[in-house]
Order: sequence, then C-alpha cells, then structure tokens
Amino acid sequence: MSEASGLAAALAGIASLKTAEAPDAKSGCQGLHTVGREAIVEVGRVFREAGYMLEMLTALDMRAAEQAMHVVYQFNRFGAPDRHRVRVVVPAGEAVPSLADLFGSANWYEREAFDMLGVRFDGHPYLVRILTEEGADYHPLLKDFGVAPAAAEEAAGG
Amino acid sequence: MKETPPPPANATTEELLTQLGPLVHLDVLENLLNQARARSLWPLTFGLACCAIEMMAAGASRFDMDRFGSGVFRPSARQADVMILAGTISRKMGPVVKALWDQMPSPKWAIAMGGCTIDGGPFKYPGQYAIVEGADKIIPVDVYIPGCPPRPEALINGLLMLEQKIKAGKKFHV
Amino acid sequence: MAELIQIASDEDRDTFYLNMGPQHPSTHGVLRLRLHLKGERILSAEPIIGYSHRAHEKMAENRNYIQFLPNPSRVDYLSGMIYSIGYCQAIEKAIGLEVPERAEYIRVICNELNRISSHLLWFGTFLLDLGGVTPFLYCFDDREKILDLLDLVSGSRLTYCYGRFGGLVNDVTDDFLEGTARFCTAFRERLREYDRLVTQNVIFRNRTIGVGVMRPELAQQFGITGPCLRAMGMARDVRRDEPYGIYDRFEFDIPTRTASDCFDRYLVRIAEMEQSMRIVEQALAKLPDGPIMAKKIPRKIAPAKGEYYFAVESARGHFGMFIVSDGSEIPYRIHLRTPSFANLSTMRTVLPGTLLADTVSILGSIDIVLPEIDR
Amino acid sequence: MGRIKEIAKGARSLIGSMGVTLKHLKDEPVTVEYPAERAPISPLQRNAIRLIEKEETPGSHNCIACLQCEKICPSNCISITGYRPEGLAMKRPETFDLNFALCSECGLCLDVCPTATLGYTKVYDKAGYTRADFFHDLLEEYRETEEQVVEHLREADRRKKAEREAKRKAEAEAKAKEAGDAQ
Repeated sequence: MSEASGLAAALAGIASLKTAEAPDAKSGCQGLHTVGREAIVEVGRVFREAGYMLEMLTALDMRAAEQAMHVVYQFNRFGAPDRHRVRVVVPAGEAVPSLADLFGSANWYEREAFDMLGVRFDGHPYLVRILTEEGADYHPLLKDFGVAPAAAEEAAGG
Repeated sequence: MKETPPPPANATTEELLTQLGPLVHLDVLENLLNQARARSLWPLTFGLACCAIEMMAAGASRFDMDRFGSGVFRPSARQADVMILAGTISRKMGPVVKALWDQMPSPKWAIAMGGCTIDGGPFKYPGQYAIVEGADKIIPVDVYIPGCPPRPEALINGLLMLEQKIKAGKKFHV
Repeated sequence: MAELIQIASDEDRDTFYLNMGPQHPSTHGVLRLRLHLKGERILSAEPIIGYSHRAHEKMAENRNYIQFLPNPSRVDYLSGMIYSIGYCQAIEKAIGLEVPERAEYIRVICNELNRISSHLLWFGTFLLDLGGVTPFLYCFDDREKILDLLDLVSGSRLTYCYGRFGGLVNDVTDDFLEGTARFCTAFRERLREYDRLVTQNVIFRNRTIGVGVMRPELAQQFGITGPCLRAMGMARDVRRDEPYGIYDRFEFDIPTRTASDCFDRYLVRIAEMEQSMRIVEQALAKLPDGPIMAKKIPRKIAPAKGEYYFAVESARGHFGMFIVSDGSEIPYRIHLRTPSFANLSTMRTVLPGTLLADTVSILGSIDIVLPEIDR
Repeated sequence: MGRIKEIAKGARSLIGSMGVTLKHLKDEPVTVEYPAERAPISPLQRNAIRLIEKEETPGSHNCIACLQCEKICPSNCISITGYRPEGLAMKRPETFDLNFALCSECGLCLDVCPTATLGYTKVYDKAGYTRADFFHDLLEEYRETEEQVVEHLREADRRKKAEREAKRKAEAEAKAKEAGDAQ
C-alpha cells in the first residue's frame, strides 16, 4: 500500500498532471491522468522508479474534434494490477518527448505510433517506420487516410 | 529460325518463353521428365501467415505430404520446385516473394493457398493499404486453393491437381 | 548502406552483417533479423518487422463491432480461440452483457485446449529448429486431436470465429465432452513421454541451458509477459491477477522457474500444459446445463462513448484490447496490445554477445507469432 | 574421465529417447490416406455457403432476398439481387453470388438469416486452376424449379390470404352479431 501512496505523492508533485476522479471499472484502469507533454518524461521516471512497466503506448487521432492528437501511455506493475493511463494531448504536427531512455519497450511502441499516426517523438534514437512497407509516405491510422482514394478506386475499377 | 518474328521489346519472360518454345523438342524424354517432376515436388519452407500452420499440419503425421513425394521442404529457394504461398502477402513482403521466386530454378510452380493469396481474402476492403491483393499480381500461380485457411486435405488435393497439370505437359489447357 | 561502407573502411575488418529472414526456416514466419557479427559472435541485432502487417487496426475502423469478429483469431492464429473469445468478452464488458454459465464454462474449456495446442505447436517447431524432427511429428499428432475437438464444436481448425457477443455459436456435444476427457488422460501419458524424449536429451540440454538468459530487469524495462516472464520467476498471469470470465473459480498453479534461459522457458510451457489440463478437467466436471446465448442481445452493438481496456492471457502473454468508442456502431479505434511485440523487442538486448547458432534457440524459445507482432 | 562420463550420459539419453520411439512402433498408423480414405469431418465444418432446400418450398430454397447476409458479411463476398414475383408477398433472389476466395468462414451470415436457408457445403478440399473457380452461383441447382416454387408460394400466399380474409370475415360477423345482441 505504501508503494501506491508513494506513487500518488510523487505524481501529485507534477504540476501539469490532472487525475480523473474514480475511474469506471469498464475502463480497466485504476488511475486516469492527463499531463502536459513537457512533463511526460518526469511521469515516466516516477512510474519506473515505482517498479511499473510501460504496458501499452498508442495514439489517437482526435484532430476532427480537438485539432490534436492524444498519446496514450499505460503503466502497470507486476502482481496485482494497478493500471494507470496517462494521456498527453499534442497539437497536430508537434512532437512529444520520447520515453525510449526510460523504457526499452517505448522504443518500438513509439516507432509504431509514429508509423501508424505520424506522431513524432523528440529524442527517440531511431524514429523510422516499423510496420508499413519501405518508402511509404502515409500514416494509415489517421482518420482521413484511405477514405477518399478508396472511393475513387471503387469508382474506377473496383 | 528465320521465320520466327522477333519478340516485342516489352515482352515478359513468360511471353518470350511461350513464343520461342524449347530449342530442342524431345517429346518422349520430356514426358518422362514431367512424370518424374510431378512425383517429387519439393516445396519451399516458406510460411507467410495462418495458412502456413495448415501447411505444416499437411506435412506432419496425420496427412503426410511425403506420400506424394512432396514432404521434402527445402529451406533454400534454389533447391525448391514449388512455392506454396501460404498466407497473406503484405506489401512489404511482396518484393521478397518475387525475389524468392526468381531464385527458384526452372521449371517451377506456385500454389496459392488460402483466400488471401487468391485475391486478398478477408483482408480486402476498399482502401486496404497493407496487402497485395492476390499472389498472381507478383508471380504466375498454377493452382489456387480457397479457404481461410484451407484444410490440409485441400492442400494435398491442390498438390495432386498440380501433379496432373505437370504430367499433362504443354497439352494441358486451363 | 552508409553503415556498410563505413565498417569496411574501419580497422575492424572481420565484422560483417548477416541478414536472417524474412524467409528463414527458423524465424517462425516472416521475421527479419539484421545481425552484426564478429565471427560467430553477435555484436548487435535488430529485428525488422512488418512483413506480415495486415492492417487489423485500420480494418476495425472500417466495420462495425460484429464484423470485426473474424479478425482477432487471425491476429494470433495459434491461440485464435483465446483471441476471438477475448474480444467477445471485451465487448460484453463494455456494453454490460451477461453470458450464461454454460457458455462461460465452454469458453474456458476451449481456451485451455487452444492454449495446449498452441504450446504443442511451439514445442514441435522449437525442437525442429534445434534439429529434432521426431518430437515435431508426435506433437502434431496430439495437436490434431485437439483440433478435431475444436473443429467439432466450432467448425474450424485454426482461425475460429466461435464466440459471439453474449455467448457462443454452437453448443458442445457429448462427443466433445467425452473426447476432451479422453484426451486429457491420454495427454498426461504423452507429456511423460516427451519428458523422456526431450527433457533428458543431452543435445537439447546443451543447446538450451544457460542460453539466452534474460536479465530480470528486462522484465520491467520491456514489459515482458507470458511464459517468458514466468521463466524469470515472476508468477504473473492475467487469469490469476485480474480474472476474466470465470477463471477465479478454478484451481491452478502458475508455474515459474528462475534461471530465465531457453530451457526454463521450455519447462514453464510444459508445466503450463499440465495446468491447462487441470482447468479443463475441473470445467468438465462442473459444466452446467442451460442456454449458450444470452437472452437479450442488443440489436446494435454500440458501447457508450468512452475508452475501454480488457486483457486476457493468451498462450504468449498479456493480450490487451484498448477500445475507443464514440458511441456509434463502428469502433473509433481498437488498439491491440500483443505480447510478442514486447517480447521480441528484447532481442536487441538479449542477442548481442551470444553465438549465431544460439539465435535460433533463443528466437524459438520466446515463441513469436509474426502476424500478432505486425497486426 | 569426464569425457567418458559425458559419453555415458549422452548414450543414456540417446537410448532413453530411442526407447520412446521404439515403443511407438507397435502403434496403429495415424496417417489418413487422404484421397483414398477420408477422415470424418465435423458436422459443423465451415465451408462455402449454400442455400438449403426448405420444407416450405419443396425442391428449392427459401431465400427472401432480404440482403441481411450481404450487409453483415465482413469481407463483402456475397452479392444478391432480388425481384418480386407477381402476386408474392416476399421477394426472391434473382442472383445470389458468392466469391468464396474472399470468405473468412466466420458464419455471421448464417446467424442473421431470418429464414435459416443458409448452410455450408460439404466440399472441404476444393482447389482450382483459375480464380474464376471460386465464384459460386448459389442459385444454380435451383434455377429449374424456380417457376414451380414461385407458383407454389403464390398458392401458399393465396391460401394464407384467403384464410386471413375468412378469419376477418368471421370476426366481423361475430362483432356484428355481438353488436346486434347488445342492441
């Protein structure tokens, strides 16, 4: 328990971090946070020192509603789950500090988020495409990808 | 030789071969060779996705492709006769498949196993960016086996159909 | 290219790059490894993935929740049942749908059978990589028996689409129940045989003991899950830590080892098959009668606006589904957190310093499925 | 000395392993000689879909061209066009095509079919020389009987309609009688 409260205290020390009240059980998380992008490395460090792992990292294309991308980090610890979802809102086209120095897994996760959604990570050692074909110039999971060309293709000869 | 018109400049290898034909015709020998080829098809050890597991199952004890002389999976393209395309060909993989095909010595055949290699299968949708919609867009395919994934019996049936095709030689039309 | 030229002009001329894959018999699919070698010793290794990228996540945004049902079992085709049913459970939790008891028990039986079949396939191919052909044939023989059973209930051998929101497609038959019970008895005997055939084998031991040790700190750094983590001595299993379905009703152990080498990962998986059978037998004994589909299934499957996360334990580790809904029938985003992605990314730190021949046993021992990594 | 121990250990493990293999010599062979003999297939085996002959429509299927299966199919492998025969309440399919190469055998179409007229074929080992082999015309086997069935359905519809009329008439009469009684 002391570990969890230590984590809470450390998180409270981060100025831009906002924690949502009592998350719904359906969210699968014990803590939901939003943080400014300059503080994400600090948050990562807090979680790492508390023995958490970076379980998942992905991004959401929210440009239609908020003109921004959401980068979602999910930290969890071994043993009884204590899952924290940390969200960073980035204006479209801007970069987020990389966690690759803190977590080994962040390296590939960030590359994937870059490949799929075009989010750039500052300080990443090797930010190149990971899944799509060589020479690809698109970010497939963006909401405006594949809509218009597909319709055109259908009309042309599909 | 003089009568043969020169092949068009942009002809593919396949077209060239059909046009020129073999330089020496040895029908009896050729037939004999075809009989031998058909009964010792060595597939390339090459799995792309889900279907590869069924391909392995076809090679294992229950179905045993060895009964048809096809159980000798070769890890090197240079020793293989038949390429079983088992699984989705992604666009990143496309050039690799082509390179492997080019590395195989002639005569060579290809079996497209599963819906994905026939024309994209379940992964085909308007706007798909990741896969090659059909193996025959990259390499010539001889036998198609539908299913997702096809049962090992279907693969064996496909192999037998390929055997028929080979044995029939050039007289065979599809 | 630039790297190559630079190396050539370096004083260290006896290093070279070796490209392993995407077509290589022991990379288990279409993985490509770029190895930098000095003689037989690996200086650095970079796995290159994406050769099996099939755009599952984009497909999710193009169809409704029901139409995404065939996809999860194709993400990881070796434990397709677990993925397919896990996806159903995730959506059921999101929309608050209760599943009948009988369906829950059948789901557990099928999941555990699928886990055994997945481990069996891994076992066979791992041994094949190390040069042993005989165990492969035995494993596939046993695996066929499981596939027959699953075929009997679901109609597919590999890529099941057996789960539905609120239950299952078909009820099980007596043939299936008897067959499963029979299989469990027979398979116990087979496991003992495998032990004699493989575990005691000197060549196998020499090629796996002390090979590919993952240092414990890697677990946190890379988020390793599944049998690889349990071979490090950490008894973490989603089925135990955050029970989903009815896993909290069964008694089973989480096998662990401590050396974290290839041999331990092998032993953990063998022990897991044993535990899976325990679960299957308990579920068979308790299987209640009743319907297999929930009574009231909403016509439109549309979770309320929000974000959902649901995790299941696949044969390879922690499989998480992050589902973002905007309240409509079409998912806004489904992100799949797959275990092998994290497990494979450790290769950059595990492989350097080992011998080239050991790469095969290390890669084999972490049990990767490429489409699950590339999605 | 260590060398000899090593060899002894290796020999022991070799003999142990060979023992297992030897033990299996007496086992029945597990191989199914496929083209000659066929292993039993699950009755639920999923394959290409077909239209089942139904009781209500002897000699034919009972598809009403509601397009539910076409709509739910995740891989768009079904395409149906329907027509409404004269004097019939329900539609009938004019074409019902399946591109089996796209199918993922998920069975969603069977789930949604309101008349339960979809089922699976039993052919599980199909292979072909061209892609065109996998375009299935599901109505092929029923084309000849179509007119008959439409006539049969018309008859059934007429009968139903007549029954309904009679029922309504009876009810109306009863009502009139009731009203008369009340007066």
